[in-house]
Amino acid sequence: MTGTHDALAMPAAVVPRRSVPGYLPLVLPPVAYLVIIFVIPLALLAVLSLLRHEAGLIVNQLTLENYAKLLGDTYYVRVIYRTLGTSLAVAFFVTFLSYPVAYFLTRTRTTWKPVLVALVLAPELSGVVLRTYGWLVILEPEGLLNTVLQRLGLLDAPLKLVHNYAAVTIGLTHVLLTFGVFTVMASLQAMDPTLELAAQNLGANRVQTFLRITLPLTLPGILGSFFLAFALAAGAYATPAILGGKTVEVMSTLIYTQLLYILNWPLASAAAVILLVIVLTTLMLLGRFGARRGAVL
Amino acid sequence: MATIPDVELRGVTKRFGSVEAVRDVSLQISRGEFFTLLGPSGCGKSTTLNMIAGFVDPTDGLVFLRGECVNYRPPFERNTAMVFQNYALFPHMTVWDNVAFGLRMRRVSAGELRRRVDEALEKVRLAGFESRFPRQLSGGQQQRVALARAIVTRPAVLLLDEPLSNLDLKLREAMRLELKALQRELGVTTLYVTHDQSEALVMSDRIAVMNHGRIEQLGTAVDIYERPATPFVASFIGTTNFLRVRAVEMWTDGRASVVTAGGLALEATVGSSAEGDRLMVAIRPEKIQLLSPALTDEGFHRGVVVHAIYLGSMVRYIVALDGGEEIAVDQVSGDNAVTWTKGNQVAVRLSPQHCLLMSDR
Amino acid sequence: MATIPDVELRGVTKRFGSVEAVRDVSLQISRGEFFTLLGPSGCGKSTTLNMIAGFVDPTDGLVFLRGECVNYRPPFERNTAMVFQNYALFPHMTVWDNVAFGLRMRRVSAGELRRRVDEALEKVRLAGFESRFPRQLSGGQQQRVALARAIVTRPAVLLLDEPLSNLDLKLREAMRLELKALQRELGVTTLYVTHDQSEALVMSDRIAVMNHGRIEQLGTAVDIYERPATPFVASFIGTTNFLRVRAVEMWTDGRASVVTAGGLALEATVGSSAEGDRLMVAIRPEKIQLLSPALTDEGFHRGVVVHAIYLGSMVRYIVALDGGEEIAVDQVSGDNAVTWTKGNQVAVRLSPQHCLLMSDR
Amino acid sequence: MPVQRMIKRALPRAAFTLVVMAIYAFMFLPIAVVLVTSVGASRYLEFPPRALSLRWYQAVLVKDWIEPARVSFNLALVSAAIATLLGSAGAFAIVRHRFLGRDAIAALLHSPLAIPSIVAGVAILQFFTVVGAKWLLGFPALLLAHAMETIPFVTRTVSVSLLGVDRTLEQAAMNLGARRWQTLRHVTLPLIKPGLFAGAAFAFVISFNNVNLSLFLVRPGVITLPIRIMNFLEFGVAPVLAAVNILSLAAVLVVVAVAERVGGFTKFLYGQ
Amino acid sequence: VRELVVNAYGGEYEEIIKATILRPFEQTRNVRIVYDPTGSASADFAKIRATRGDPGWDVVVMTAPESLIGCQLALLERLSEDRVPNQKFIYHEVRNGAGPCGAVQELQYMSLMYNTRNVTPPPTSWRILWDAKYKGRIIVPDIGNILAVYLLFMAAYMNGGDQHNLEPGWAQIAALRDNALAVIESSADMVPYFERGQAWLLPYWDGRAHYYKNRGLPVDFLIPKEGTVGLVNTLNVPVGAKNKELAYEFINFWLSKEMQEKWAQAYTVGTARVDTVLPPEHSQRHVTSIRQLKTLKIPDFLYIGQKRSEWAERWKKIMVR
Ligand SMILES: Nc1ncnc2c1ncn2[C@@H]1O[C@H](COP(=O)(O)OP(=O)(O)OP(=O)(O)O)[C@@H](O)[C@H]1O
Ligand SMILES: Nc1ncnc2c1ncn2[C@@H]1O[C@H](COP(=O)(O)OP(=O)(O)OP(=O)(O)O)[C@@H](O)[C@H]1O
Ligand SMILES: [Mg+2]
Ligand SMILES: [Mg+2]
Repeated sequence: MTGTHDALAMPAAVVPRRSVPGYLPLVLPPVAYLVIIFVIPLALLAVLSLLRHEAGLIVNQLTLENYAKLLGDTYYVRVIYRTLGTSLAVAFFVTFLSYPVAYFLTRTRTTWKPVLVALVLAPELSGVVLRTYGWLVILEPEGLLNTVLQRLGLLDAPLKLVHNYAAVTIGLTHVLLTFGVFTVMASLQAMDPTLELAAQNLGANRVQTFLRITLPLTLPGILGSFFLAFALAAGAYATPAILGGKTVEVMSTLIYTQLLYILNWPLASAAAVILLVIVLTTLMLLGRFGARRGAVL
Repeated sequence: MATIPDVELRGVTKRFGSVEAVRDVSLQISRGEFFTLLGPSGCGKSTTLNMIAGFVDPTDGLVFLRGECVNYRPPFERNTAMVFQNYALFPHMTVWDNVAFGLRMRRVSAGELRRRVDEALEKVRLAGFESRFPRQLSGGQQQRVALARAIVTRPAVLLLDEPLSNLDLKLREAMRLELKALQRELGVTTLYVTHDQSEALVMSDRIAVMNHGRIEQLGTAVDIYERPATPFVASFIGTTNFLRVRAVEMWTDGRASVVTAGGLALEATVGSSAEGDRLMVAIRPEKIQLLSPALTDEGFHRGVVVHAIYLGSMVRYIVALDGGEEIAVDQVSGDNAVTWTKGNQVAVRLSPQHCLLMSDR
Repeated sequence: MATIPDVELRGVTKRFGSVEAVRDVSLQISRGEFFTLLGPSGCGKSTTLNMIAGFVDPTDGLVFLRGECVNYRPPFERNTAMVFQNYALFPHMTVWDNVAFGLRMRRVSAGELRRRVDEALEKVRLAGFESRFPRQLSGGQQQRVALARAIVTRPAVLLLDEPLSNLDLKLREAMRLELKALQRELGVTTLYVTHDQSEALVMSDRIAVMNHGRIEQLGTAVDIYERPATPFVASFIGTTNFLRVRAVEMWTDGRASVVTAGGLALEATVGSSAEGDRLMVAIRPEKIQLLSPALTDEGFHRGVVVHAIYLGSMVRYIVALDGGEEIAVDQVSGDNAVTWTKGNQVAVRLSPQHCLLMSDR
Repeated sequence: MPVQRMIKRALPRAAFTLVVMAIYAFMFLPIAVVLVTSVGASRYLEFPPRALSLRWYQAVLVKDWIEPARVSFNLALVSAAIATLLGSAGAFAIVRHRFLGRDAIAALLHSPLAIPSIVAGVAILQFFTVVGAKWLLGFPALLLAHAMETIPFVTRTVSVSLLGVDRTLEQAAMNLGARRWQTLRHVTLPLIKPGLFAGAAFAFVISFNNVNLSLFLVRPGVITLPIRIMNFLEFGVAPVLAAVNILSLAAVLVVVAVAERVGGFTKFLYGQ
Repeated sequence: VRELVVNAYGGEYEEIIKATILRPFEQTRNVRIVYDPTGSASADFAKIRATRGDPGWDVVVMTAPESLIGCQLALLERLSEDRVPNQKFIYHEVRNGAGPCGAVQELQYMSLMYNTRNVTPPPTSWRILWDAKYKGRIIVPDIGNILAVYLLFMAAYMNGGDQHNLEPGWAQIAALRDNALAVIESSADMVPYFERGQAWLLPYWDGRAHYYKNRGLPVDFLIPKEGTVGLVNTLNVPVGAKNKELAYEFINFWLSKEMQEKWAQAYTVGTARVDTVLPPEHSQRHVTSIRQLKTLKIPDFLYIGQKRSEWAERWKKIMVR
């Protein structure tokens, strides 16, 4: 055929080019906003992490000793591990408990649905101090739970459920459920339910259908919920401080104490930088995991 | 007693709110039978399949599989395999994994799994596409994956909802052969929904023609085509000329003498539904002989060609008969693409054997 | 200079990674033309439409609409309307809102909007379904909503990707008439993808037959059907008997004397691609006359019926010729459903005019 | 027999419903405690209370509580709106486009989540001081900071929803003449409503509850409800705070209920 | 009308300070006071630091450690006697402790607060905190709270050390941890454990302890036989304050005899002004006289500021499991 030659011969062929890449108008506003309101302020503070703190004062002398301490001293390394461990546990429990609720809310036809959806907001709306106070009342050695279990003869000695990492995990899981449920719901909503029928038709029972079809297809929601819960748990202060007491230390409580009470700002900002790196690394790993399974995070 | 039917519906009805999708449908399909549901868009074919597969609970009536009532049985306990009208491929799995899914659920050994999946993909001409995802396939390729996914499990009952609608003729023919082979070799009972009538006529042991959720006629391909029970069936399958009847006289040998609204005097065969006072005569275009007027004798009627339509292997002539009625006549295109043209005088022969008298419901 | 074509592709190629979906396609479609893309599953038809609509950017080549190069032009500046192979109905809108969408985008006044939407729904026989959501419709009903949604906008170019695949024959015929009317009344240029060959042959002004992303032949329905350029086209459209050629002698009048592999001596017409040393003769089953052996003269070849297939209005006979070659012959079913049966001696006539000599690419 | 089977099929569903109800119970356990303590009569928190009274609810309905609540509500509303806009734009960019630095931008969009808000609060206050923008303190600064803090939530949830949208629907819309924003408004946005709502709701509650950012950005006279609560906490948890919490919880539930009544809120969000 | 921005106590104390100090000041002068209860002393200091001494207030209440560092960093104005004449009535020991930038408006000490129902007879020694009998009934302040530093001091004193020789004290901390119900940072978070009856013993400020006692909690507080450490609260003027003259006037007003007497009673704390006269039921429980002051150990706040970070790390390594 002569198509290509004609194309060269025809003078009228003005080929429009794509002008601005489509993503620029989308990327610029939030990025500019965050750079101004977040990145620059944080960078100004993070500079302190490179300065020496001596005798209660900041000395104008560049050093990596704050990082060396946080990443070298076994105590601080343990704090980092604890933070990771608790946050991962919370992220897991949040996602695990959110899923049934989200599934139920997506599929139910009950007229109570609006109420049930609204109620999911409740833990988050009930204010951190009072909510945590509520947990103390329930969990402490002479609290509701232990009392009930002991009355029922299920326990001899009270369970230690406060002022440890378990308490922090319970408290954070509770408050972050809201995030889990709505994030998973966003994913479930987008899934075509006939795919579940197709799987059952091919012999998959309910469990198999769930594991092989529903779960992978809602992976973005699961990963989203996991990530939000992880990041929020890693950054939460009040719940670990109150439910954990001060025999529990995680990055956020460390940062808070150093920043406000001990006044060691260099150490606090170094810890903040490390926390940032941890959370963003998690985001990246989850993204990789999702991408390998066809769900871009 | 007769053998137990493989699939049976007894008085099955399905209502969606105020919409009655399926009304009081009863049918029995024997093991290994190739059974086709035919009917206009929205008449309830898919809904019927869905009830057999267990995706939709009947509002009323019973569904039996292999003699057992399966109402409220979950889909995975029914051993049916369905090709969905919209495919319902798993978007997160490759072609290979989609097809392997049913076998994995059946815990088929790895070696056999591989062999059977490869074979199924071969059958639907998709070898080489194993690692693509559904979104990377053309419409017809997706449809073939859906087909492979269903047949690979060798189910007791195959439910096919327009499984070939997006395939070209050649592939469609090849797929039909595969389906027939499956039926023959494994004795799979097949419920087939198609809009391709010639497909239905060629493939089916029996056909149910549905309309507005009801079965209008149930019979073999020849029954349906040659002896349609109602004007709906006659007109829905193939093309049929209807001539309104003005006067009729029935004879005991199953024939009747008829005068049409246009004044044509005909002999006709009395059909099964020839009751009531509004009757008509149905005759298919290809059953009508078209000749030059020179050849006429008393069995012929005269007319004028008003339209000639080229249909590839056929030509359809619209002929205005002397009484004013217009009828369609099909002729093989033969040596010349078109034998007659508009305005030609012709003679038609409406043989009594093909003129079917039925009531105009 | 000729008038500017309404749609033009110049050397358009599309690659998805290593998959070449469309290769160097060039075509010109004039205003008001009904142009059909025909081809096997996966040959690149949908991809071609997508490039014209602007959903997919060509890897190479130029797309013109009304004389203007539209590469990188967004879809909403192209004034095309597409019926998607998978419908792509808006799940959150009712039928009415789906159909009204395009008009709303065009800021059509409320009164006209209502009138035109109602009219479009009427046309696709969906009056009364206005307030349903797509998920509450049958497959065919959904497809008709997609059709209504496209035609209601009266676009300059209509892109139809198997728009009738899930409709029954009667509806399909009705929809075809609507589409033709649209073409006639509004001069809409239509690009049509279908797997229904008779549909393509009846409807199209011109047809492009695609294979593996390339256009194999581009011409009118009669061109394509009666004078296929390649064996692929001949076999893809309709059914064709191919007889391998052992010896050939070409004459200046466009005829050739041929001896087939089975030893048959034939006269044939030399086709446009009769080059190279691997040649064959193509002849369509319905162009072959089948007669009782008593009637033979020298233009006839003898054979035995090995198979008779009932196709509704036709019967296909597979005849084994004396030289051992098997050919298919189609006959109108006529008075008797089947005239010959397996084992019958018959004579066939292969007239030179329908025997097409082409190279076996 | 089908009846038996109906029951058999209903059982797993009932069990599932039970599990869900148990999780709800878990969600409400501590809130129930707060509710009970809020109606205690004594001046300090008692559980269980020895005498009941609604005095703390009366104590809340005064200007000192209502004014901060109003500030918080406005703040949460506007900052959620800003975050929703910016966060969604970001989500569209990272889900719909492939470009150099996309991963870095995705990380940036999520990073406010990764910093304890006390650090962000101090950092922003310091930044405003350095660049001489201290006049922003009070509502404007709170707004800017809260929106920053909540962008990641919107980005995350909108991404999740967006991943589930069939792109041919958008193509269909554009093909029918819808320009990009029309496609967005009429097709994409309705389809991602669950994600948008989730993100906006998160942004709202995060802002509404925020203490540690606000602590550094409030101005005397313009304080938020959580700051007012925090100030109260200087001398322990008073029962009036329980009443404050129960009332703000109730207020949001009432808003949702009204939206449900008037606009069919859940149906609007989650379809049938 | 002149305006003065004052940052001080929140919650129920907002009313007390308004009635006792602010309104009288406003009424006697043509002044409007903008009151900001936001933030604890530590948060206030962080704000001053982040804004380079211009947090938007003219006067702010903090404790001596913050006042000292603020002074070192030149974030706070010096409050000499010519700026605040009433400074000369403040005990010198106390003024020295608070440094040149803080005007001491009240004097507190770490008392031992106990549950009167469960701890009988009343405790006499700090050692009760290590007593196995009360295992799981003790609240220990965390190192972020200066109470923890004081407790460490007391542990050192009781075991032969002092402020600058804390090793004997450090040796006791692990045992303290094992006896504790909880280790809490914020003073406000400690009391709920008393309210719920979970905790019975707590080292706590006398002012706050008295407040809860008055609120009806079954608690009382005392100074054990080993004595205790005093806390100095200060009024400060950030360098960036807009109305410094008025701020000095206000501070001077607060340090006046009349106001000091009123304030000490209203807030149930002691005073560092030499010439105040208070009713005996008040003066018995709070530090109001030179005699009482002498029994208090006034800490070297400068030294605390220098060592706090190091101590915190050591403390944490013991406390955190
Ligand atoms: N995203 C993709 N990635 C890889 N290959 C693709 C992709 N989309 C289409 N293809 C391939 O391109 C070829 C042409 O696809 P196209 O959809 O145009 O076919 P088609 O002619 O419309 O077929 P059908 O009749 O089956 O719908 C097919 O082989 C298909 O597998
Ligand atoms: N969920 C639903 N709600 C309301 N009506 C429905 C629903 N599903 C199907 N219908 C209606 O029930 C009737 C039968 O639908 P069904 O899908 O069985 O038709 P079909 O015979 O498969 O048609 P097609 O050939 O077009 O696919 C249709 O009129 C359809 O509109
Ligand atoms: Mg259907
Ligand atoms: Mg296609």
